[in-house]
Amino acid sequence: MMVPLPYLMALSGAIFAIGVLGFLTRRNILVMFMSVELMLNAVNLAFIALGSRLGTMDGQVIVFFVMTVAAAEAAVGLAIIISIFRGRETVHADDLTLLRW
Amino acid sequence: MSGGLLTAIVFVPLLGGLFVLMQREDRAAWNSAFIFSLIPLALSFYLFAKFDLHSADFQFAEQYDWIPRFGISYHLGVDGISLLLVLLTTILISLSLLYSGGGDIEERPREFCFFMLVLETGLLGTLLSIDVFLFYVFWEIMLIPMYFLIGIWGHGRKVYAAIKFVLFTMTGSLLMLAAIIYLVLQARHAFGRLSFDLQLLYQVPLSETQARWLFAAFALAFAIKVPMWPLHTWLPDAHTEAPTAGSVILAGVMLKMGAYGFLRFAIPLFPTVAVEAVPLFLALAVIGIIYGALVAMVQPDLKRLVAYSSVSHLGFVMLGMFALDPQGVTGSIYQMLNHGVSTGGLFLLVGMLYMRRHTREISEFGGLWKSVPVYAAIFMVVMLSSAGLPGLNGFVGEFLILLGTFLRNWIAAAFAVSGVVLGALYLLWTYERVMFGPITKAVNETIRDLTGREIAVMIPVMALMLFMGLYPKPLIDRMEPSVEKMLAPVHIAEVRLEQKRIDRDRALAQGTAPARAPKPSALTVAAQ
Amino acid sequence: MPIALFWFLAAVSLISAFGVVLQRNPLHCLLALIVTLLAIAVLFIGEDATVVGFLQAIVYAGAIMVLFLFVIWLLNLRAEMGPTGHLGLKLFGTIAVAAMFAELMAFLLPPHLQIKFAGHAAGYGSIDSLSQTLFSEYLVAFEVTSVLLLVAVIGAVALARRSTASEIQEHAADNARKERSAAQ
Amino acid sequence: MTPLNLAAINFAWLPILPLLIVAVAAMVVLLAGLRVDEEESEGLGWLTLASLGIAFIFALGLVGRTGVAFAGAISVDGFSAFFQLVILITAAFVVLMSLDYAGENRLPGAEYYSLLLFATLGMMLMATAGDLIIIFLGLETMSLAVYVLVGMRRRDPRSNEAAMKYFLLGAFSTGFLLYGIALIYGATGTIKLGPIHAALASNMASNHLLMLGLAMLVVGFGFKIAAVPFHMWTPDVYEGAPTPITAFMAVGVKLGAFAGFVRVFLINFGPVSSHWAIALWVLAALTMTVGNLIAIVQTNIKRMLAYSAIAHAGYLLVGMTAAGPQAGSAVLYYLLAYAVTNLGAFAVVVALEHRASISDEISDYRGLSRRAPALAAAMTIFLLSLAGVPPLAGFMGKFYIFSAALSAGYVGLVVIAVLNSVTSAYYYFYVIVAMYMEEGAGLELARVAAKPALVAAIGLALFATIVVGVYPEPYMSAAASAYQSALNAGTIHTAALLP
Amino acid sequence: MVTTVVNLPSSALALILLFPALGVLFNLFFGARLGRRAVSIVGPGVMFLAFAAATWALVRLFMLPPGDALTFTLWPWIEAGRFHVELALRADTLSGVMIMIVTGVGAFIHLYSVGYMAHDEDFARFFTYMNLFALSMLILVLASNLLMMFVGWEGVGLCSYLLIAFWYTNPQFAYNGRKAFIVNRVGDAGFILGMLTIISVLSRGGVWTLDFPTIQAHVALFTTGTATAACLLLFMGATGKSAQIPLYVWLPDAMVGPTPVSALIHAATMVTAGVYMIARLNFLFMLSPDAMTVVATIGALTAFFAATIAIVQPDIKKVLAYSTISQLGYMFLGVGSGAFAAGIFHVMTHAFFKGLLFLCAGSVIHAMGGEQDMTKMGALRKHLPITFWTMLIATLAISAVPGFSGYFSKDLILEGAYESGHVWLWGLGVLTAGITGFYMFRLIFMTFFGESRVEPEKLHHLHESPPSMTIPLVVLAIASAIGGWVGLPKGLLWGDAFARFLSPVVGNFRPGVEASTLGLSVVATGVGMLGILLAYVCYIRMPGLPMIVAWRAKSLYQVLLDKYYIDEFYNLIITRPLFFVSNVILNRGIDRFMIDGTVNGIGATVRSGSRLARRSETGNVQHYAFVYVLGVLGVVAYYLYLVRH
Repeated sequence: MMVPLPYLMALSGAIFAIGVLGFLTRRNILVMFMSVELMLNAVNLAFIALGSRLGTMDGQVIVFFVMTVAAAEAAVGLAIIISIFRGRETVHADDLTLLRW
Repeated sequence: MSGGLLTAIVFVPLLGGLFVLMQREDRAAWNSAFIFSLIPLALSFYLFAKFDLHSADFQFAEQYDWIPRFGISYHLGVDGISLLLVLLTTILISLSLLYSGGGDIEERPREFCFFMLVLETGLLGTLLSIDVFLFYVFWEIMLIPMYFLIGIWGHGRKVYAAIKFVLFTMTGSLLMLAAIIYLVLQARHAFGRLSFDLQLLYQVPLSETQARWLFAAFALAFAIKVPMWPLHTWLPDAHTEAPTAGSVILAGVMLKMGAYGFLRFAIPLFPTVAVEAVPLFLALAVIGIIYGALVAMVQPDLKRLVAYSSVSHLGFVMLGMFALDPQGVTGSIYQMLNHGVSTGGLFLLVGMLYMRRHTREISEFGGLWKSVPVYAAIFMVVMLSSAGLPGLNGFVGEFLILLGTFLRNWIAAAFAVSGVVLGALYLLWTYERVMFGPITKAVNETIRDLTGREIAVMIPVMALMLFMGLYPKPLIDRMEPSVEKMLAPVHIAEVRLEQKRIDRDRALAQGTAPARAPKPSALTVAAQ
Repeated sequence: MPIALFWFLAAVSLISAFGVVLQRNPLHCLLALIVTLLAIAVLFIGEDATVVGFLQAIVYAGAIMVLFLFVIWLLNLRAEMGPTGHLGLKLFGTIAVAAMFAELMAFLLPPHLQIKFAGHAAGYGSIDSLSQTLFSEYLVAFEVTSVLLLVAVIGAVALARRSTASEIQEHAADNARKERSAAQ
Repeated sequence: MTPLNLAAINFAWLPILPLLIVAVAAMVVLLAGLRVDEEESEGLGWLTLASLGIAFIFALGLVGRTGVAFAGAISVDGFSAFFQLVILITAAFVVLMSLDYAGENRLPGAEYYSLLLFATLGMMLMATAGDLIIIFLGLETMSLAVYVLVGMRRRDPRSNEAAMKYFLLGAFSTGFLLYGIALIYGATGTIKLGPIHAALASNMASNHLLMLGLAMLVVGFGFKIAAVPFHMWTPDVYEGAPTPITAFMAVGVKLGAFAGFVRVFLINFGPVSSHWAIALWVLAALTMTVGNLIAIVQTNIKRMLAYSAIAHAGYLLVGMTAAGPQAGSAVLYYLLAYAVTNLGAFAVVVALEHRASISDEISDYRGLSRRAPALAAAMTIFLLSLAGVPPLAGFMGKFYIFSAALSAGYVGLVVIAVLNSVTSAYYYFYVIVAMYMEEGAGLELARVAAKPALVAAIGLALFATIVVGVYPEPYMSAAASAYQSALNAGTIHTAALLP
Repeated sequence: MVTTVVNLPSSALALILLFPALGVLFNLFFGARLGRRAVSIVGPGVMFLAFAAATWALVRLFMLPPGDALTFTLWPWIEAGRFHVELALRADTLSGVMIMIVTGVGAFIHLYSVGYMAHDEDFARFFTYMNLFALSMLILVLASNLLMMFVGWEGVGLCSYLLIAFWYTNPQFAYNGRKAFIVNRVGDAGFILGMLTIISVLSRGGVWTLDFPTIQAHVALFTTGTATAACLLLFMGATGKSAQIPLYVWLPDAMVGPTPVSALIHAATMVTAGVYMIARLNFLFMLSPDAMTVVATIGALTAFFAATIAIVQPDIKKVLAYSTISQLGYMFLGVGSGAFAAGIFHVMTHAFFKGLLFLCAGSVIHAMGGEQDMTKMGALRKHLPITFWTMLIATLAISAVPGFSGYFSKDLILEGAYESGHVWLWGLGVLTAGITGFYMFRLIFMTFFGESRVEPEKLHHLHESPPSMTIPLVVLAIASAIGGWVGLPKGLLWGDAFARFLSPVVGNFRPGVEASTLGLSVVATGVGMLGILLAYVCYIRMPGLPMIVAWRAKSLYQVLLDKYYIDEFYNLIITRPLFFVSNVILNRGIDRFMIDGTVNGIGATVRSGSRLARRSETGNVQHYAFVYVLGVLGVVAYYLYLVRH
């Protein structure tokens, strides 16, 4: 027997929402980035669930790709964060408002 | 196909402009610009001579595909309505170039000439294009050089004036663009193909609401350009701050584009709506006439005064046009020419004064006749022509307009006549304050009279005034057929409306459905 | 997979996810995140996505998260102290997210979703079925990922390279200028 | 354990040849550049330019072919050809702008140019994508490269900050895009565009998933094309990025994003256009209005151009909303016109930037017409084209868009657009005012004449802006046929790939 | 009554116009260069040539059968739609008379000016204007259609403006000139509307022109109502041009111009244009009794009203000015009561004696070195004999002393007034005749009799004017003496010749009431004599009397002296409000504040909105994300809605 699809989707939705919440409320850009990872994982869950219900491999393949992308993003993102920190000695979003208006 | 005469007229100035930009020193720039402006002038005279008096449709037409997928074609042609305006344009451009070379424009003459010539291309293109899209393109093009002329060589709050000018005009014209596209799409519904060709669009069947909205869009764009009260406030600023040549072209030609737009597009495209709108436009025109005159009267600044006088004069133009009657429309076209000549002349004269004294405050002058008799005499002539003295050009137009209006709606005419009085009032008063009386300011004793160049500029102007005042026939003959043709649909519309009214009345009378029987009405007589 | 297990994993992943959001200390956030990832990995396996599940556990929860860990140490980040100046943002952000969550649920909860389950073919989710798809239909995509990773490497290098003090001074001038113009 | 049967796949390399060239070129440049000092990166630039040229030639070869390759992952049609060509041109322009810039600003040449090429690759992928995952991967390739390029001026805190913002929000919205893809996948059972089209056409899609998927995709693409309210990053990033990269974002990224957007929505979601037209209507209205409104008070030209870019995205959305064959070609043509014009404008901005002091303030343009008449004139033309003054490219584009929208019956939207273009005239003309009608010492200019590449870029853009406007027929028909072939291709896919 | 019109082309008419035209061009372009001599020859010369041409034309006219006219078509003028008029000249007996007056009197006045203006620096300019005036006036009277007549009509107005403001350095003069032009314009507005009315009526019958004969031929198209409207509007024009109530105010001020101007324009010719116009359109006016009554009443009232003012004026030219207004009133009374011939007759005689009076006044002023105040004159008759005698003759003529020209014409008018049933108006006319006699002789006595009140330093250079000035005086004196005999009363010798001569054009006077011509004449003359006698008593017998009277009826005297405060009144109800409205309400209120305010307001609103919206870009990524999420909420909500429905 299988877990009903709606359960899985709802779970993914919930995690996705939590990710968004984190992105909005945490001022530490590193944590914001982690929240993004949460969102991605929520999406992955959705892919897997839908894929298995459809009985096609596509979902899993996509998750594979998403992981790669996540890795790449992590590399670049962390590099950016580092270079920011070098220049500004802070990783707080609300301190990084040189560009505005 | 006629060997691309019109194309030459339109694009020679542009080439000239580019050529001028390449000139090394200023003198050469001025001369070459002037010479290049003479070419279209000569060509348009040739056009005038070769024009077929008896044909009402577009002559010297040229047509090439431009954007076939939209049925847009490069389609030029001239008819009685545009012919004379073309002539006016070429003349005024040449004159203002000749004048500006005489020391009015000191800095960046190359660019100045360039923009003037581009402006000429824009104006002529607008007048000569039959394809609506092409028309719109030129219509917008002419905006840009004028914007630069005001903004760079203007005085005072030139930037404000320039921007105001652009925004006012663009608002109208972009809405018009939307309307044009909509109209063309309707045409596609009707004829199954996209086409921006004016003659085709004339036949587009439209529902009442559609026609109303489209007319509104067109009318707005043109009314801003004319400008009709109360959309006129960009004009005084633009005029006042613009350099002399700019004002001359702005008043002399560009304002006519609005009126021309009404004649060529708004009215013939939507005759029924036009007829329905007559009372509104007559009212606005009359208000414009009186309002313009009264406000002009109290202006302390000469240019501003002339600007408001333009509002008044253009009011006459619109009045005659919306008389929708051969006399009125002819008069209104003729009045366009008059206004071009006389107001152009006034601006030139004011400019000459400004060049000498660097002020336009009327209170700065007085008793000038003593020091500059020739100038004063010329000023007198131009002023009288502007005041519509019989025997000079102004009167012919005004009278025809009043006649047409009177036949359409005598009350409007009765009010409009007061414009004649007021016109005389503010012009003579100005003249009195500037020329008469004792010399109050010492500076005014020493200012020098007109130079030969300036006199050379003014002579054609005055010659035109006299000629157009005493022998308008050759000009009017050329417009006549086109005017008739343009009015034909209007008359049909009138008859139809009249018929509808009659039917409605009858229906109301007997409480039955309107009867079909078409019965002749007073307007059917008027129609032929 | 037994439904009870699902509930358990769901609870774990949700709690730990909240942990990511609520923990003050980035390090704790990271740990919570890893927990979430692992829980999800188990869910994958439960959905016959065996390979992917393991990849999730190893690559994702393993490798990538270690990267984060390095950075945290590198920048030796401390916990965020006290209420950050964005209580307003926190409040409204929470409200907005709640609303979004509600909307998502409106879409995703029963009885809206019905996909008739066509039973899994043999070897569904197995390594070779995965690679079959990967190297046939998704060949291009696969190649692209390689490019993607290359880009990431180049980018990381280009950005994270240490820059000399002189270079920093170089830009002091125009930065100052920019400040001025921004001030105006 | 069945052996992997590669013969089953049709290896049609030709369709992706341009892509391969670009990819290879990127690596070559990287390797070649390892030993090159930052000031002498110009050679790499020429190398890049050359490779782009070759790719261009091969891309030309694609024109007229239609079909699918790699089991539908790559769709070969006029559409992709069109976009590949335009994207390659854009990249070339950006390289031309960068030649001197990179050296002056000490940008690491190898990384810079190779990332430029990779980003180009990403865009081209989005244009040629045949399934959602390729679109996604293309988008990511592009984005990652651009994130880095934005932050390239490592010592400039603004550059860093811009990169950071762009990256964070980009990653954030990637989540939404992916979520959308997932839901579409769930709704239609596939991620290949052809079958999706078929599924939607035959209306065998689970409604709820589809709807939410559409919503998420709108959001995801909306972010990349900088549609309000997903636009907030644009001004900051544009301002902070190195100017050639700003141009690259303003034009290239938009091209890529719109390539995907159009391909997915107009073409393959066409059957359900009623489900997204209204949403785009609102987005279009918002985007135009907000973009133009805020642009009015900008004092920094890059920021101003950023807002103007937002506004133009709005006009493009108007075209999307119209949703019809005419709409598609209108959008394509508009993109072309927008590309050449904007590239020109940015080229001028680059030309005026000075290593000693970067003059991005509009006030620095005062009296430019005296100090550099030609430059001022060129800028004027570009601005007029952006403002939509005939007969320049920008105007024709607007005209095309408006007529598409009107023929679809969106009178209200067009009126909004019209009023917006009036507003836009204000700030474009304001720059002209500064250049021509105000006297200002301004800063001493870099000797522009000494930068032939830049001059060439400006000249070409100028030429294109005028030609594309004055004689639009060929370009319009190109756009139209491109779009048409994509439509037909859609059906071909459906035929070819239905299980 | 429709006369069958036979037109004979005659180039003489063209010549009449040609000469003054040449004069204008010459004086304009060469006058200043070639100097006074040339100008003083050309200026009057062209007028005499025109006079000769006119005479020739008149002779030809005599040779034609009655009712025929000479015509000369120049070229088609305005042809638009179906409306068409051409520039054409047409001389019938009526215009015949007028051209003789204009060229004849004009010629001599030009001659006079040579002497009068001899020392003025703008000699050439003066003659340019004068010739231009003659040209316009001739166009006016020779025009073959109403529109062309209007050309002359406005032309003369212009010249009068230019000549009043001739000495432009004096702002007051300039002002008066403008005043004249504007007031005339007001009338002309009416004139234009009148023309339009006529066309619109005719056009109903498919007639689209303003040709006099054509109008006359289709006059049947007019209803009484339309005719009344047209006539009253045209008459409005006449009141302006011919200085009738309510538009007479400009004429007295016009006297600041050089005296020959006053003589030619503001006495002899231009101001009679209105009368001419009405006579010209008599067939139209005859259709509308109401209009006729209005004309007659206005005329009579003006006559009386102006005369009363004239009584007390100290300025010699002012007196003459008001007397002109009053005489014009007579003319309108005449034409208004249907006695068109009488009206024109008075135009002619008036041209003689009033022209002469002004010339004489000019001569006096000339001698007095510009002094115009009669209280500073007296006993001049031995100093200026010729002037005195000629002026006396003129005065006798204007006071309608039997035998002199004025007598016949005024008599005819009063007779017409009475017989057409306007008894009251007749009474008013008679009364006015008395007043006329009084103030005219007051003028004579104060100027030439009594003891001299001239300042001593002026006395020694008192001298008679040069011949160029005196000759015209003599000529005109003869004319005013015997000029009236062409219109002797019925039965006497060639009695009533003038009326018969004009009858083909203006028809014959058809009396409504029978009355004894002699009786009326006696009464009128008697009253006139009474006036003269009274003047004699007041200014010769007991010179103190006027003061006493004036002192007794102080207020009345003041009112008269200040011309009933009409100018002030107009100023109050028209000029001031006009400027107030234009400046405060329209210019500042509507234009600047409302319209421009709205426009700029929109602009400002947009800008401030922009500034506000700009603040949303805080620079904080999370805010951006927040907005982003809001967007997501919106979109998803929309789709939720879509799903639900």
